[in-house]
Amino acid sequence: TFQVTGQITPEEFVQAGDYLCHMFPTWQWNEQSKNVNYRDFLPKGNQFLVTRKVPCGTRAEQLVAMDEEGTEGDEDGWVVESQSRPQEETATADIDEMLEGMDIEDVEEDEDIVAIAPNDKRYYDLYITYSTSYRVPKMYLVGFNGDGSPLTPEQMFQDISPDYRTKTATIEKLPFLNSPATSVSIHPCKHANVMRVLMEKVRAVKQRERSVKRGQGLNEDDWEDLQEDVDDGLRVDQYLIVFLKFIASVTPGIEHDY
Amino acid sequence: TFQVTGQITPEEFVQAGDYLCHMFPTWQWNEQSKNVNYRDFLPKGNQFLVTRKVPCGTRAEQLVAMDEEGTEGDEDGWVVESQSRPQEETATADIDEMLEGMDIEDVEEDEDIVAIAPNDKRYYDLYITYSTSYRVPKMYLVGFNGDGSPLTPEQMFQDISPDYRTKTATIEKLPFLNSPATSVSIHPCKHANVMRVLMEKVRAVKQRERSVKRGQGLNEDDWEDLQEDVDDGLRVDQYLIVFLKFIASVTPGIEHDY
Amino acid sequence: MSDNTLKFASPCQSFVDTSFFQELSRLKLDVLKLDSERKGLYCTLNLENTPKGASCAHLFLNSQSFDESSSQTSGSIFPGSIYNFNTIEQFKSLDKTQFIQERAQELWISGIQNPNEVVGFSIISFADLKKFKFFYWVCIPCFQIQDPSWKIVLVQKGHLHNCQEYIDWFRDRKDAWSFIIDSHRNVLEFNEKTAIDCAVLGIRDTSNLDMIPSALTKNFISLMKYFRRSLSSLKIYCIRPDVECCFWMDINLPGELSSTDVRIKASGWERNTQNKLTPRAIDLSSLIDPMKVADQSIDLNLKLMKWRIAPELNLDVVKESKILLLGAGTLGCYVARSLLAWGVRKLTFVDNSTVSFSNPVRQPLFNFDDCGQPKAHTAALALKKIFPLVDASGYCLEVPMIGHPVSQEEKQRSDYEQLKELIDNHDVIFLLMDSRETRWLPTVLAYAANKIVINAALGFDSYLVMRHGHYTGDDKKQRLGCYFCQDIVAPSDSLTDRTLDQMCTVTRPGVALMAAAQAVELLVSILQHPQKHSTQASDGILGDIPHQIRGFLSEFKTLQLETPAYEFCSACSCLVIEEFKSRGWEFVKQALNNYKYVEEVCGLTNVQ
Amino acid sequence: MSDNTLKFASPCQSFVDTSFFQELSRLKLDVLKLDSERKGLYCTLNLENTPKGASCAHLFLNSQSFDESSSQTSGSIFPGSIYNFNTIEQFKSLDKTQFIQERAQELWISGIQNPNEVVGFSIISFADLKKFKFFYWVCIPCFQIQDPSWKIVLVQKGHLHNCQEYIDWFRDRKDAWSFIIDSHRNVLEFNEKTAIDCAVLGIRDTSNLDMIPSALTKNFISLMKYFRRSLSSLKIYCIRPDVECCFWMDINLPGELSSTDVRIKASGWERNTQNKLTPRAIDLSSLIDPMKVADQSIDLNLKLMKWRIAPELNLDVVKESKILLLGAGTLGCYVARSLLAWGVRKLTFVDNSTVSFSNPVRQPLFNFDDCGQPKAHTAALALKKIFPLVDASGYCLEVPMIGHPVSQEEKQRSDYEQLKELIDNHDVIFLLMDSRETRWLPTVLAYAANKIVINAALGFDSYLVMRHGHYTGDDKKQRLGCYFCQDIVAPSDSLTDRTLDQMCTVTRPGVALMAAAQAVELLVSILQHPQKHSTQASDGILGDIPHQIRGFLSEFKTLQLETPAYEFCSACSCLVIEEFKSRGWEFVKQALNNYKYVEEVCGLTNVQ
Ligand SMILES: [Zn+2]
Ligand SMILES: [Zn+2]
Repeated sequence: TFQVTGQITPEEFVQAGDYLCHMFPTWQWNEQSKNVNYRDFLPKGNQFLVTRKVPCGTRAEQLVAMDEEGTEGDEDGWVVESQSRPQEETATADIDEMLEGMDIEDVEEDEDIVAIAPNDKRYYDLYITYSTSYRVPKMYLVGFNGDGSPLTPEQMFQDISPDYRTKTATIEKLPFLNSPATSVSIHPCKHANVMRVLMEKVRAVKQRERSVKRGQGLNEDDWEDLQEDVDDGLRVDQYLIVFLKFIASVTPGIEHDY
Repeated sequence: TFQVTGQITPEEFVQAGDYLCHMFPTWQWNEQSKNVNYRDFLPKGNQFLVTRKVPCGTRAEQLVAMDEEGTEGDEDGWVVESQSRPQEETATADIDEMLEGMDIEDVEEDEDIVAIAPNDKRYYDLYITYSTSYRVPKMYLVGFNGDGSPLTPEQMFQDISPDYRTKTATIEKLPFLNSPATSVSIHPCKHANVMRVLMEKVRAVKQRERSVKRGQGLNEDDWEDLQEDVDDGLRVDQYLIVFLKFIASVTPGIEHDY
Repeated sequence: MSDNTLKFASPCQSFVDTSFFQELSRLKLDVLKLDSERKGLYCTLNLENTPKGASCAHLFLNSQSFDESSSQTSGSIFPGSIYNFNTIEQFKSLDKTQFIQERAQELWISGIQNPNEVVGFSIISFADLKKFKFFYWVCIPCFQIQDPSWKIVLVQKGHLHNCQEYIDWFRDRKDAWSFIIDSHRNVLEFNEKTAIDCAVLGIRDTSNLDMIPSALTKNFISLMKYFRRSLSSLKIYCIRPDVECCFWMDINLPGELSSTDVRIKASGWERNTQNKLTPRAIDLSSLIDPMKVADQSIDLNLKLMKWRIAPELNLDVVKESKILLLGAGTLGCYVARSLLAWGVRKLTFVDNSTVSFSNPVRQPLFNFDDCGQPKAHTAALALKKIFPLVDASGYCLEVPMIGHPVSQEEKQRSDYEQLKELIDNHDVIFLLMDSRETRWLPTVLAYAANKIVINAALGFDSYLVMRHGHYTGDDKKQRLGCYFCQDIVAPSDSLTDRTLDQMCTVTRPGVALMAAAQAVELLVSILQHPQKHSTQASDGILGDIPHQIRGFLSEFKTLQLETPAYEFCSACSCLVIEEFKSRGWEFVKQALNNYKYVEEVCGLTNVQ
Repeated sequence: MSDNTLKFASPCQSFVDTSFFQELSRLKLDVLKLDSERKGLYCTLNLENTPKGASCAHLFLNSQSFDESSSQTSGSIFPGSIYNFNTIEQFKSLDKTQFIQERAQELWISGIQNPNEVVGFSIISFADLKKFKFFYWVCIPCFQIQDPSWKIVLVQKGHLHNCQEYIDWFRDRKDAWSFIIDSHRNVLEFNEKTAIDCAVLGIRDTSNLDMIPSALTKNFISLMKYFRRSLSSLKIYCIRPDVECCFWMDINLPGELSSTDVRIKASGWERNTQNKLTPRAIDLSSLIDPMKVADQSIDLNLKLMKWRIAPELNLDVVKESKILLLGAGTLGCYVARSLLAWGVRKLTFVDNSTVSFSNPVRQPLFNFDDCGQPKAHTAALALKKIFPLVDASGYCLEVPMIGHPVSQEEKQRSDYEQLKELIDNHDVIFLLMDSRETRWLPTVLAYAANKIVINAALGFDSYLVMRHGHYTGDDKKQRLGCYFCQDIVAPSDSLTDRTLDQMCTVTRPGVALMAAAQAVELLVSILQHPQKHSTQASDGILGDIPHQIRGFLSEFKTLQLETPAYEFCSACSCLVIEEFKSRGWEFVKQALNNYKYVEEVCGLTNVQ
């Protein structure tokens, strides 16, 4: 019934997770260690999915600013809030002051090291776990600066598209790890709805493709197409792929691996 | 306006207190000491009235039981609750046990001391202070056994007439002393009403007396009677005398000194 | 006076107020600890205040008696000591006769230096600080020299006239207990020197019995005899505050003291009202245990309602109800507080979540420091902090949800069994969870056990409060409906658009207070009715007893609704309850796995 | 390869998550305290997980890095140390060049014993625990023997084929960083002995740049040269997890080491994204300060309302309101809690009583242990325990009452002046006292200052919640009434039969929650309106904005009422307000002494 409700069971979550790891090997299931807070309804090796240090080159505002010229509001009918420019982080001024004079001038010993082009990329560890309350996947993001230091929530929020930022992005500690790294999570209360809408779109697109293909005559994909007809467009193990498409719209700057 | 409202001002309280001490010298104003919690709106020597170790020979239940045969409910229309006999204080059984064998047999050295007839009298220290919330006097009782040890609240409640006991008797620490002796207080929320009713009765009685006297011809009280006519029956300094009549009905066993 | 042996009155009676014991407790705890050495007491005897009927002066002991600096403006100084023992055994085994003998000897020694110091009192005590029980005994040593050849013989006595001078003399000297009138009629302080030329020995008399002196008189006569060993007769003035009561005595003191060996015999332990020599014991727990005082204050506060406004109100039925709260969130916290205010003593929370950072500002049993703690347990602790006598507990358990398949049967079955046991052991069940499907199983369990159920649910600016009907076993009989009676599907999916905002607990903060208050008041109204929740009546002694209350904050409006039970209801129909009763966990398990199963059992499938 | 000097890649990049700093804070606080000695870190480098675009392996540092026993199932062991300094000055003044030299020398010494231990990292740090600011810098010492005659010269390099054997060899040995292939093609662990017969030196390569080895390679080459001082050429295999990326190098190592004096030159401080050698500094207050997390969670919770249901809701106007609560009893406590839930940050209580034993069960900001404490102050403290960032305070002052004569002018005047100042300094005044005459003066003061006033009063099972109208200065203009507008006498005696029960606070517990909730929701509705309390409108974005709400718990019913201002009102008529404005305390004093005076001022005397 996941296509009707937009929800999945824990078993379906595991199934979809396996498929995700198979298709995109940067995604992996958790390692089993004493640092994991195991939840009983999921196998120990399938507590959460993780992909590490996904680069994020551009802030969401910039992307949205560009987008907005073309579009008005997004497909779900949520109005994009007018977004003030993020304030310059004056709070770090005193830190900079304290660090003053601590640079080491370039040293001879370093000269045989290959220099990397300066950049302001960020990196995100992404986690997907299962929300029992909403029966949907839930996404957590842990961000790092290019130099490896953790991002502050304000900084992470810059990478969430503005219409989600004030609405469903929450700061919380990763609940499935004992060592409490702080993350930004996407509150899953809307996921089921969104997933339902997205899955219907995918189905529509596929059907259109199929009918186009049919018009062109049979080809090697036919058997799969027939199968998909039976499933009414989407298999449950593809659920997370669609989910990540949704997340990609929430975090437009993060260079998801597909 | 005290006859209309049943309430008095702090100044009137002092006036009535002076009159009470004058008429019944067992009543005294407080001594000034560092143990008094002074309230600013009363003179330091007129914070509260006190009379000590007023005997109380009979428990209220016994008196009420006798009364009830004659009357039904009291004049204010409050129904007298059916009162179960107070439970024997089984809680003291273990105390008695611990004390067992500690009596000293009568000793020769004591034989020249005059023996006092055994009795089960109790003693009450009575305090009257002024309630700003209700603008009436408020009564506190601190009880002692015949042997000088303090009474428990249950014991003190035995000396409050049953219809007040569950309704307006409260255990509280004497608020006007720094050393917090525990007392039973009579909650003053009904006082103004009761005082109004009582004062009207007094007036009615006096008027009847007066008219009887008038019928009998003039006598030496005439001038005072005339004066009372002007005051419509009662002077404010007599307020506390009437108040104590009211209290006497609340604590029927206490042998008030008038 | 047929008998020429002189009789005496007890020198004074002690009255000890609660503040004395409280101060003793405090000292024992904070200062003395295991020190059972004597501790000074600073008292005065105010003879002028002796009540008319009393036989002797009253010695008041209160918290100030411990304070050397407390200035007593009136009365004569009467010093004392307290010996507070560490165990009741020490208190019991103390040789009381030897003890008073020792105290008397001490007074004797100091009296020889200064006769005003020949009087005083001692208290022995044991304080049971846990139970607020106190054992004590006061003694005022009265003594005379023990000498075989010596005794006091009364010659004659009579009222004293023109004695205001002596009354004034004592009034001006708080520390004086005696004087000498010498042969020149001078009034002098009594001491070894002035004793030499003594016409009269004046004594401050604490007795209130007519013409009977206080036994302390013996202390002074003994001193006089000691100072003047060969003195054989003595005139004594007994001075009391009232001129009318002063009197004089002539006594003979035959015999001469053997110069070296002066021994004292003493009496003075206080007698009880039956004239027995026995210690006092009192239980002050209800007077100075703040918990008991709180208990009584709260009771009183509630009883004021019966005073005039609602005399028929039965407070005990409320106080004695055992109440189970399913959900310790915003509603659970406010409901618990309102129940506490109504005097409820037994409260149990069930919740499986922990306190999050956004909870404390909305959920009035949690503080910032509780974040991360399990809610049920923390809420119970909070109630105890409010009122320590409440019997509150918390269970961290997940209420099994219909339509949420069983993934770990062992755990879910044990959750189910604990929930069933909790419902069986309580009288009233409040359903205060935040999803529809969580309410189904407790509804069924409570119907099967025929418990009172109050259900409350919140919207953004609206709320529903209702009582469930009772179980008759016969769907044809008229009875009130339950939360599910209006639905033609069994509860299962609570995440459609309509309830999404509830799930996020997006509500105006006031809604929870409104719903909680009315849920509790509805319960109290039901409890007042003799038939409790099986009543169909819509009013009782407190007013209406509605079936459902729907409130709309946007219009500041409430509506009363009544809906009868639906014979195919997925939660309260006989078919469901009986199926549960006969199959227990197996039935529940099937329902959790597939809500359609319940629709079949109750017959909804045919109706749909 | 035009240039024959060999280039290297940085050996790895560190990523430090918040849990690392939290654990460091905890250790510093609980364990290390002032100890700035080195502390071991237990890390692995998981080369298989290196992201495609990365130039080198990633070193993850988190709270587990401090735990020797934490089993990392994959990756090769890469040990480290942290030097946490006590002051920022120590951190700054440390000679960084000397520091890495020393670390390199240590690795060199241990590497001679076991070449696998020639690699490792160090962190220097300073933790500002108050401000949650952290300064740190990671170094991974990469070095070679400093000898004037010696250098490394690249001869050639190329892709390595058939190298799965070596990849597997490393995968099976978490602690191995190098191997030797001897002349018989055996793969052996690298050490001083195996170095003698060395055809190839294999190295676990942490670089991810094509054909460029990690700078750690130098550490192993240096060891080899040390073991074999006359070695002049060497074949090296750089082994990475991906077969495609492994490669070989032939290098020359001209020169012979002078036997005695081996010195090391080292580099390895991490560069920032601008390639500068500089420490990292981060402010984690918003990530790991629980207060800030709470702050944000609460904000989020409120903002959810704007998400769909009430997008026009202005939360800031609520949050920024400065609110004065007159009365910290049952109503005051519940109102304060509801305001907190709405995000209000500035709350001030005024009350002159103390917490009594019966209060905590009804007044939700007090616990049993607070009994005897002043209410206003205690309530403010309780709010801070709920949410430490709230700006709550309490004033113990008595609101002067009309008709209660001035007995001590100095005190009452100062109470009046403080009250006036408080009203002037707040935006909203809640009147939550328990008597009628206490409400008069604040009503007048608030009108004079044109503040928003919300008034709530309780009966046994009924309540009144209302907002006062605004002040126009012209009684002819239509405006809403105040609490006193319906009376034709000035407030004075509140102890008639009708209100006696209120005085004893004999109310059904639910009444206070109902009134408090609606009082707060009414305020929020008013605040949403652009004209605030001067609006005559009866609805806004949240629904109705009634003037008065009267609730009756006996019927579970609420009524909305609207009454216009009364031109002779004893509290809000222009005559009264203007008289107060011009005469201040003198006017107030006369009113306190005699309420009839106010009746004359406002003209009621003529109407009566
Ligand atoms: Zn039903
Ligand atoms: Zn008005």
